[in-house]
Amino acid sequence: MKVAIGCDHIVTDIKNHIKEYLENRGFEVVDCGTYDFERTHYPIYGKRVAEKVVTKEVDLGVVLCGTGVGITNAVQKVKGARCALVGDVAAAVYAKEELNCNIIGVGGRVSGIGMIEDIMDAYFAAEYKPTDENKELINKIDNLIDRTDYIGDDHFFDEFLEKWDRGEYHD
Amino acid sequence: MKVAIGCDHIVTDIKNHIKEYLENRGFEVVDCGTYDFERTHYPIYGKRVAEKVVTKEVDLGVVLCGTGVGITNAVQKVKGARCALVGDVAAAVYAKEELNCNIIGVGGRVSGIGMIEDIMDAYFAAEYKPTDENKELINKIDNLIDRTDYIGDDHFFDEFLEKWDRGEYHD
Amino acid sequence: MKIIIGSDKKGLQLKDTIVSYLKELNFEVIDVSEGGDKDFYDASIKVTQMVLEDVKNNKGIIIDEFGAGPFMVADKFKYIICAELNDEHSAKMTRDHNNANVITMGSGVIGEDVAKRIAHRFAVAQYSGGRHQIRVDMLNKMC
Amino acid sequence: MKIIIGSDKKGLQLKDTIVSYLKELNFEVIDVSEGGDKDFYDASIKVTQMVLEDVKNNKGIIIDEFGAGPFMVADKFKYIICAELNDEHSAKMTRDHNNANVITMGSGVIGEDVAKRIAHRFAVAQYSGGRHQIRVDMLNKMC
Repeated sequence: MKVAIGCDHIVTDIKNHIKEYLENRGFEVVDCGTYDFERTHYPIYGKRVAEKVVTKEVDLGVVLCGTGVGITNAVQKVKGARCALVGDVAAAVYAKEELNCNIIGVGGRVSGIGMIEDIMDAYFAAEYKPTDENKELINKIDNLIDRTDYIGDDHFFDEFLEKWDRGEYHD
Repeated sequence: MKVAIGCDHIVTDIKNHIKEYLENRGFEVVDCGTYDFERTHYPIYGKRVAEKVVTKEVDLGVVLCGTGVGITNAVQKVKGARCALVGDVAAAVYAKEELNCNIIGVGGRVSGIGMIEDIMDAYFAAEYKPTDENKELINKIDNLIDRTDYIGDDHFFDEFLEKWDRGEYHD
Repeated sequence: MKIIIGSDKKGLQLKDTIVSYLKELNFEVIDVSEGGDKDFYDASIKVTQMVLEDVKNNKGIIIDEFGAGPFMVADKFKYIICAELNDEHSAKMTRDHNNANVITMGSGVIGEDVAKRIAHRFAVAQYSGGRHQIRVDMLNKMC
Repeated sequence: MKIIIGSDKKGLQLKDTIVSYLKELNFEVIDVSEGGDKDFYDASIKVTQMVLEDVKNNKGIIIDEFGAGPFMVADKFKYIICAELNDEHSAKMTRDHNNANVITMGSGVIGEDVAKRIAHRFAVAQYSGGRHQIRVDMLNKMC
């Protein structure tokens, strides 16, 4: 099992913990960053993880930020990504079994580390159970996005990063 | 506002974070331990926090362990303690408003730090709303325990700690 | 500001509770799934499209059993920022920081009291903009 | 092993769901609150007393709107170790580590799917004893 993982700077320590937890299960983990606590932007890492999943470079993905909301949004905007943001085992299992969820999201400031470990166990143990009904739903979801041109484009966000560097985004 | 706080060795770092969070709100926090990550036993710290609350040495208490279950049990076994173990704001507010909950418990490996901060905000902001009905319930709960002889007895658990030191508890 | 709300049959009871609750609080609520839609896909499309009619002002809530399906659908639309919510903390943060305009909840996951608090926090929360806008700009350039 | 289950009126619907679910899984379930008790206090006393009749084997589940009231009641009894549960992780840990013999859940806090998973994990979990016994001995000496 090859898993891509990504986070923002709020929860890098928790990402590192999950990485180690999954490696101890024998998974190969591709760490898409961020790697430290310096302020950065969750779409960069969500996009990277989703792209590795939809191009089949890895099997599945794990993403987290403070609430999980920001990074799972970046994930979902990639064609073929089917992400669930969960705080419990029940939704994680449902998303995998019924919707073949390929990227699981958690909130590092919402769920504790024991809960997150349980979610990981349940998500990776669950298997997609195809039915005509859920295949049609998955197909409809995947077809909601046409564009694929930004997949693999590492400079897609450059215009905003330049604007950031010029100090044009401020509180 | 004077608050007693206690934890076991699994979540000492999270306890320290909550202590600082409450101090930043202007509360005086009495740290009942544990103070490090050396293996210890949650009943010691739950009992200490509950005793400070029921003897009015402090106004309210906060306790945590991995799930919160162990330490809240020690708290509840003290006459006059009314503890709730919560993972959401709704139950924290209810417990304070309706049952005048005097010690709030959280699971440090269950809830993330942002969630815990929100629970603290809600719990300390909520006020008990007395009614004839809930006064009677509270009275019935408080009268379920008669014994008060172990309140303030710091050697109450010595027999078990000696047994532990003799190696009689082992996996 | 209008709050558009929809559900499938499994989310119907919780959706009706949230509709009544938000109306009591004097929000303008539009229920697009009276009786409950056939599946989460149909409910999600209806809510999302109505939110997109005035995306800066409208907010959407979609309820099914787990919240995951509606999240997968709604979030595929450009300018929709959707949050699959299980807790009150995220409900506050998600409009403030993420500028989320749609949330999803699962009736099988959270209880009515928690769901009401989530809906209320989402309904009143304001986007704080500032440094957060770079991330919103990034999301809005995608798909 | 018997599972004794009770609720007040607000927990009735979830309690009935859990009773049916555990029976389907072939657990021996005793419902002490058919139709729902007047308040959480009465339901909690009934469950707790029946668990105490065979405290090493019986397990109890008490449901009301928030889980907090039943927890305050049940846990005041010597030899009762009660867990107020909101999540599946704690449900597994609490029998394993804490030897909990009663759990409480709030129908307003958690949804049906999460509640079923909690009930199932609690029903099958075994106490692991060992180093954990010192803490259980300490709790059992109190009150």
